[in-house]
Amino acid sequence: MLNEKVVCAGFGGQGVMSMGKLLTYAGMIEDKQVSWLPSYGPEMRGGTANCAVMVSDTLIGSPIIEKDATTVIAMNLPSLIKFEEELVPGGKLFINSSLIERKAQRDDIEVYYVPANEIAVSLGTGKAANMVMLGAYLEVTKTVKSETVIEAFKKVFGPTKAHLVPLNENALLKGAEAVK
Amino acid sequence: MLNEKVVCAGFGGQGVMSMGKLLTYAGMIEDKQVSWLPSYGPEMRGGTANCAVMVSDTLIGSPIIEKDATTVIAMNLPSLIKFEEELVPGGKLFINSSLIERKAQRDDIEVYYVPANEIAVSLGTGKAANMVMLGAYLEVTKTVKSETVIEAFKKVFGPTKAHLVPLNENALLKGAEAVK
Amino acid sequence: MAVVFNKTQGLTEKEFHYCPGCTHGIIHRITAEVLEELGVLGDAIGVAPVGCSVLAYDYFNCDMNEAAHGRAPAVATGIKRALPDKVVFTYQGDGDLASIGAAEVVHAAHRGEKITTIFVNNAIYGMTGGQMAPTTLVGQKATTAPYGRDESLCGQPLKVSEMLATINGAAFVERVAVDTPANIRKAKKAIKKAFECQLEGKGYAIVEVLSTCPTNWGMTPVDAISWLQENMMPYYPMGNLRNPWEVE
Amino acid sequence: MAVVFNKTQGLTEKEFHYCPGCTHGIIHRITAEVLEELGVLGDAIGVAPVGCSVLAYDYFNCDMNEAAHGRAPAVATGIKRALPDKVVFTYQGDGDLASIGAAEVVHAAHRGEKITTIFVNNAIYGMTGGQMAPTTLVGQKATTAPYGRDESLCGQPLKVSEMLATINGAAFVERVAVDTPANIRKAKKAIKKAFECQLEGKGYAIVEVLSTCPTNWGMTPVDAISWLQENMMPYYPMGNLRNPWEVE
Amino acid sequence: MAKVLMKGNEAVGAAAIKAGCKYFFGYPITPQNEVPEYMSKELPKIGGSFVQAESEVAAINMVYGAAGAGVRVMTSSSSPGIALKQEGISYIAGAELPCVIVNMMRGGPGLGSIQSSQSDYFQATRGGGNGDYRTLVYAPANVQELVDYTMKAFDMADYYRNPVLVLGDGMIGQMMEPIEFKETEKMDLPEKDWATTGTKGARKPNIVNSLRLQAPELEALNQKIEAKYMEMEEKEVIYESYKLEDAEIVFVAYGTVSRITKNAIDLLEQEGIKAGLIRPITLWPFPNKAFAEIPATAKALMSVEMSQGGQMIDDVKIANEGRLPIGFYGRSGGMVPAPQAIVEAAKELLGGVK
Amino acid sequence: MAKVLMKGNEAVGAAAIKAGCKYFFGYPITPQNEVPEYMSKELPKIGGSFVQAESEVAAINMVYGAAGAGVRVMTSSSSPGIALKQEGISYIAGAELPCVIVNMMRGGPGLGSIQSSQSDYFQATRGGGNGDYRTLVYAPANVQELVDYTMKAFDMADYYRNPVLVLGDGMIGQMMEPIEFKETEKMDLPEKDWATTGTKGARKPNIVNSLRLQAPELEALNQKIEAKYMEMEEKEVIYESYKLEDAEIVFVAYGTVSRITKNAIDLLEQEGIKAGLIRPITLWPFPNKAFAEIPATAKALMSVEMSQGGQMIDDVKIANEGRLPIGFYGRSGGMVPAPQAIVEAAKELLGGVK
Amino acid sequence: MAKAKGKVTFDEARCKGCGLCVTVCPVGIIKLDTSRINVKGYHPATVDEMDKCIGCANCATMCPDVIISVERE
Amino acid sequence: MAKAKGKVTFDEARCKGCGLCVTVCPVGIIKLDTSRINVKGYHPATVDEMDKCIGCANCATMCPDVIISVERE
Ligand SMILES: Cc1ncc(C[n+]2csc(CCOP(=O)(O)OP(=O)(O)O)c2C)c(N)n1
Ligand SMILES: Cc1ncc(C[n+]2csc(CCOP(=O)(O)OP(=O)(O)O)c2C)c(N)n1
Ligand code: SF4
Ligand code: SF4
Ligand code: SF4
Ligand code: SF4
Ligand code: SF4
Ligand code: SF4
Ligand SMILES: [Mg+2]
Ligand SMILES: [Mg+2]
Repeated sequence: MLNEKVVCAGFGGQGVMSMGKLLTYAGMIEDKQVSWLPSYGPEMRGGTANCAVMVSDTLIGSPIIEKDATTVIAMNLPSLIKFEEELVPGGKLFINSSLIERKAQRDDIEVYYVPANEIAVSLGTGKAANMVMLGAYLEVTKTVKSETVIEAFKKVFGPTKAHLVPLNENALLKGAEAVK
Repeated sequence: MLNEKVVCAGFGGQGVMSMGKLLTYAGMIEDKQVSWLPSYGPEMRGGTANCAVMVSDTLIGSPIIEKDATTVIAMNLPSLIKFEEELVPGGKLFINSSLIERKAQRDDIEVYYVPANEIAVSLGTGKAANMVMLGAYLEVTKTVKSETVIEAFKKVFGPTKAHLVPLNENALLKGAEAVK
Repeated sequence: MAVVFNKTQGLTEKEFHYCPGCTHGIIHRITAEVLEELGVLGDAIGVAPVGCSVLAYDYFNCDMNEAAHGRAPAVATGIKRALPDKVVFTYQGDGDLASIGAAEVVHAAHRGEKITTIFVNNAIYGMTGGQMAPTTLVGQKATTAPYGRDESLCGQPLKVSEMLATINGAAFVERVAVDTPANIRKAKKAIKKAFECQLEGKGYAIVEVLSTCPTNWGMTPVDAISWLQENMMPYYPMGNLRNPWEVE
Repeated sequence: MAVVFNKTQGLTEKEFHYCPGCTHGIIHRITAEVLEELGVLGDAIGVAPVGCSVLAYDYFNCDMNEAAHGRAPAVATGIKRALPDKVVFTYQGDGDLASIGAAEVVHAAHRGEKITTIFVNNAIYGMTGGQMAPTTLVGQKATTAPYGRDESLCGQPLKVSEMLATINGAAFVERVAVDTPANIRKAKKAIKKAFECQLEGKGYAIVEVLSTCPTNWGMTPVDAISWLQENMMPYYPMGNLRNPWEVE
Repeated sequence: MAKVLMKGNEAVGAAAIKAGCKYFFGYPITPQNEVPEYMSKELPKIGGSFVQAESEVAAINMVYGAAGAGVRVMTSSSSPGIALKQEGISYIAGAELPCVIVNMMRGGPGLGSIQSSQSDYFQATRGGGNGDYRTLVYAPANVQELVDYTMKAFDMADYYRNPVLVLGDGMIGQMMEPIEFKETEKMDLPEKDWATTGTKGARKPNIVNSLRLQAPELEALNQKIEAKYMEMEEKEVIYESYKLEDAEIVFVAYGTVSRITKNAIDLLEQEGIKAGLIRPITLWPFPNKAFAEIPATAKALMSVEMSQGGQMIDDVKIANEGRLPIGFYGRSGGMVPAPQAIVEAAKELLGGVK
Repeated sequence: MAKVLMKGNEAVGAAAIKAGCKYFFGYPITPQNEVPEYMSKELPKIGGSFVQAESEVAAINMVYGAAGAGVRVMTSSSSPGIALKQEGISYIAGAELPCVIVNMMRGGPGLGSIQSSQSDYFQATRGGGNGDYRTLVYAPANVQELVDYTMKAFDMADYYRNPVLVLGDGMIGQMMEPIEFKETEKMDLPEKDWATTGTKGARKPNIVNSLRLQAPELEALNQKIEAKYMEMEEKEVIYESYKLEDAEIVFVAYGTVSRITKNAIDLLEQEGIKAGLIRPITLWPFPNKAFAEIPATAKALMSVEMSQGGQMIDDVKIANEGRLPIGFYGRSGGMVPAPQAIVEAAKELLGGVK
Repeated sequence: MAKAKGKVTFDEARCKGCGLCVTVCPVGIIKLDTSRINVKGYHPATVDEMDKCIGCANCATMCPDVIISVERE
Repeated sequence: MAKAKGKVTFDEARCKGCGLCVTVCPVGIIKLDTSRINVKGYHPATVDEMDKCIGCANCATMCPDVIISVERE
């Protein structure tokens, strides 16, 4: 039974919020129970951003992740440091190895190193690193289909961003390949 | 045992508030329990004014008079109409007959008609009508001594009004005579 | 004989509760006459303040709201935004408008809210018993300025019209007085323009009316008028400060 | 080599939390330098607003109070009345001072309260994420003015200094900008005068500082400076509007 | 209608518009800024009006004006901003005007923090304004409920001519969940013939007012509005119970905390401890009657709140009438209770009463 | 000292000055105008400062400033004005500043009336501001107590670094009674080394502040102030009981209404019905422990208030813990309960439970 | 030039005896009647020599209680 | 006229790379060092040709984070 509790975390600007939103949206399209909760920091500028995404077959209780993340996607070092310990034993940790040199500390979890920025740059823009990570995540967990994520992308961003669909499809694919 | 509940009522400007205050102050000087409560009307102008004075040998509960006045001093007609019914059976009603032509309606009370304005004018100023009424009241009820009222007057109004002391003494006296 | 003066339909039959000689009554009348003459009584929605004129809702013969102290311009904004075709006005005292309601009047002007304000400056808090207002003159006694307003502690009186005239959204700003029949007629003209300003959608309009409070000034009504002329009028000069038509 | 520029003792060691290129930092520095240069750091009591500069209490190296949103002038009044010999200042943004706190600043000026205000006008609500301020320019986009500020609905931006300059208790009023080193030096001079005005007991003093918010304007810090010069400075002219010494 | 994924704050705005609200007066404050932002974008499209007021005080008084003019109107804010609206809310209740007020609570007291909290329960249910008035208070636990109760709030406000509060917190305002705008039944609502819309010369002037200079008249007004409150207590109570049958411990929790508490209940179940939940959905009127359903197996109650020391616990005590011991677990200042911590607190309480 | 006859409102001012208060910030509102008027006359004489603020909001924030500067400071108002001060009071509690706030209650809601009322009980005891804070609330029943508790309020405020409320009503503010300024013992109070008085270069800057951007820090602040509230609950409860021994019916009433209730008790006695009174003098902390003194003879409790439907009755219910039936008698909007009416209500209640 | 002829009517019961009308009458014909007290308790304004009235309406313009009507030939 | 000789020092760890100092240096010697990222995550400002510095303190005056010190001969 699906009960994914995913933390997406990184610098502001790395697209972690929209990565989470797309996953949530796709979950909704596939008729799963979903929620998305951003950390809205103190009324201050800068720093890191993260969101907690739930995708589940059953009703979602608390939308908060507290030491019970099934997956953590860490796009930068501070995020890795902060969230590795939030994983349940057996949880999955996706590390953006393009920006994070450190290795995971725990040995009771599954760790995937994805050079997301490098892959994205190879596709033409470093901005797609978040989609690369999402592709890797989906390949491992099968939480939703990657086609559904693309469908969600179209719904969320509309026709003005339609030209980016192929790029994003590619990014999801390459991300998936990176963990195959 | 003394338990006076006095309503002093009249037009604004007739000195009903200070009549009440002097009685209250005198009661205090004579070591009785006292309270003074003004009606503070709605935040509007004009109309009648009244205050409720308690002078008692025992602790005062409610400072409000509600159908249990032992005395009503009515300086004008609206006050008479409004407060006659507040008297307990056997209560005392002092009517300023200079301004009020009507007679008391109840026969279970003691009524005193005092031409206060006329007496005051005869003393030199209509403004002393309130002291005339107070004199009459004290003569009947002996609630406090009239000397104490004069003492209170000196304390409340201070040296700047010292020249008015003889006038007020006279007014109290004439008021007392009017009901002897 | 032809009737040359009769009570306007803009007022109800209720007797004013104001003290003898209080100029609130004059200002009510001329405002009501303007509403009648402009034919907008059926479209008018007034906002009464908290102050001696709190019961204005009983006197104006049109729909009325009673606002919280100082908030009449905000209440009027709510009404006007909901019903942009209606004629919305506030009637406010100097405590209400210049003290607690300073932010609301500044921002109604700032937004260029299409409403009209009749601002009764009697240099005192009438209703609550003569406390100092921002408009109380230096040296003038008040129950909270028992030694007279002290400039070194309380500053000089606030000139509301001059202040609001710096704001572009305040399309019409004029100060008038109701000390003589001639000035009352001028005041009425200003009030009429202030409503026309609204009807033409030009922006916020305010008429400051120098007024008396015989009771709390401790004077007869007649002396109060003289005091107004001798003390208030020199400090608060009459005249138009903003006018949307001149600009065009 | 002689040190010609070093961090002032008027600031603590805490790093500013402001966004890159945010001019709040510049204004903090020059204010702190003035306090140091006047030798009043030990007597100074500052009041921080609610806004991006809410943490100003961590940065100024003197006693500090954090006021409720918009109420800094009232808080400062309380402090100054209790301790008339101290040097009391408020540091406020345009949402804080010109919007919710309009009544408080008008009345601090009206009373001639002997305090000094540093008013940071960045034409936006920085802290809460770029909502419209009373000072937002016509056409400028904000999160609550997604189609750009519409004059017909929101009026023209409020010129706070011009408004306050009509009030006699406002002894010193000047508008400056921090767009260039030269203007920053001028701004510092104005701030110094504003404190001298307090020290000499002349009355209320305020310096309006035209400032940037690169983050919510959606620009680089460098572009934000240009936008300030090209858009804000023409609408908000720099200059002194009141000066207690000229009058003498 | 299809489901859409929406942030709580935006969903509030969308629900209001759906319910016919075309007027919004507000002032920015985290964590509810998306409400005014959404309204500023959407209301112009439908010929409505969004005004960013100069302050919360002005905003609530604009609401008073618009409500008096007979339109559906809303404002929203967060804790300190709602504190500033108290006089205005009291006026709205006194003048018997309908409106909807949203509070996305944050940590207090004072400026506090911007994180989720439930420490405005007293303010919401007792009123921080002056006088004997009440507001109907809905406490949704998810974004769908936020939508549903926001819409319902407009009907209730119009029906009772009374302000209705939607009490959320930063979390529900910020989170996204799928929602559906259900077509609800149209309530039969009285005409607003009391509204000040201009007499058009066709009727006597209407007056919107809370002043009653004569005490007997004010008492009459109070009796009239009390009658409405009694009707609300009778008819408007809403609550949910969860796993109440044979519970040993019964939690009482509302809003987002109730979700966390459900997680805790499930954890307790795994440990073989039977726990249930009473979730008030209307905080006022409080679901006293729900406490009659508590099974004989229950040994204790526990109020779980995002509050230091508890506020709803007062109502729990009143509803409980001395029957069961009452425990409390809470976090404050923006801290959110963890399910496991609730579990521990429950075990400790049960240990104490066993 | 000799007795003097003073109006309640003026006595408050005199007591404050006696207690060392030299700073007052207020705004006119009936029925408490004599407080600011008195202060405007007296404070200049002693080198203090009276400021008529532009509003109640400004007044409470001036109080915040002056309290932060370490001086004894007071403000006073009446119901709607106190509603406007709620945000400020929450800030003062959050920043842990001492001050005294007087509310001479009048009828509500909204503009209401200017006559006596007790319908701000909730506002006073639960706080209409945001967040988990409390204020110590004294409810004097006569002018002497008004004096005594106003003076005590300053000590308590300084001791706990928390706002203290003196809750009167129009009646007590307007009435005159003889009073005495007793020489009270000087309390041992901590130095105000936290005050912002200028560092003089001799210490680190002090900061007066209620913001805690990080939730854990705000929770810590909440825990700290909760500890003070627990200490107050422990140490500061004050109440009076009257003819409680073998009472059949026990009234609960505070402030001026308690006096009227005493009259009613005496009337009942004349009719052979034994009645007693619990009079909370601190409304918060509420004297729960007084209810332990209720004799076994008691058949019912009755809350008597100047409120529509009752507010203190919630605390009576909590204190009662379901033991006795609870009745209510109240008048609202400025109407004052008559002793005889209380007698009738009591007889009816007793009839029902006998 | 023959002066216009006017006539004023007071709603006497509502007069508050403020005297403002008295001060503005150009021909000085309005007095407060100190010999009488109206239902409100005030000495009401009154005109003896109505034929001197020029119907200028100054009195009505000034009356705060709007109790004066004016007619003119 | 020989130009004054100056020297600037950056508290580099606190630099936010805003670039404001870059725009105001009259001799154009300040750059953001895009090859490095400081602990805060920004490209810090830096000067290569310090000998061209005239010690005018424009950069320090403009720096919002008060991280520049200037010396002059
Ligand atoms: C919030 C609030 N504060 C104070 C008051 C008390 N109050 C009633 S009227 C008034 C002042 C009125 O003065 P002004 O606006 O000048 O009107 P005037 O009576 O002089 O016409 C005040 C302070 C109130 N009702 N509500
Ligand atoms: C009573 C209240 N209302 C609203 C807020 C939310 N708030 C915090 S800062 C701010 C605006 C700040 O803008 P500004 O004063 O321009 O300062 P800046 O951030 O631009 O420097 C607002 C509305 C609050 N904290 N308290
Ligand atoms: S108190 Fe003053 S303003 Fe009020 S009605 Fe009387 S005269 Fe007029
Ligand atoms: S949001 Fe704007 S004002 Fe606030 S710190 Fe960032 S740039 Fe400065
Ligand atoms: S109308 Fe003119 S002349 Fe006639 S009474 Fe009135 S003021 Fe006098
Ligand atoms: S002005 Fe009017 S109210 Fe005053 S005395 Fe003349 S008629 Fe009477
Ligand atoms: S001191 Fe002047 S010359 Fe030297 S680096 Fe700074 S701006 Fe350039
Ligand atoms: S101005 Fe200061 S913070 Fe900005 S780049 Fe230059 S040194 Fe760095
Ligand atoms: Mg006035
Ligand atoms: Mg700003």
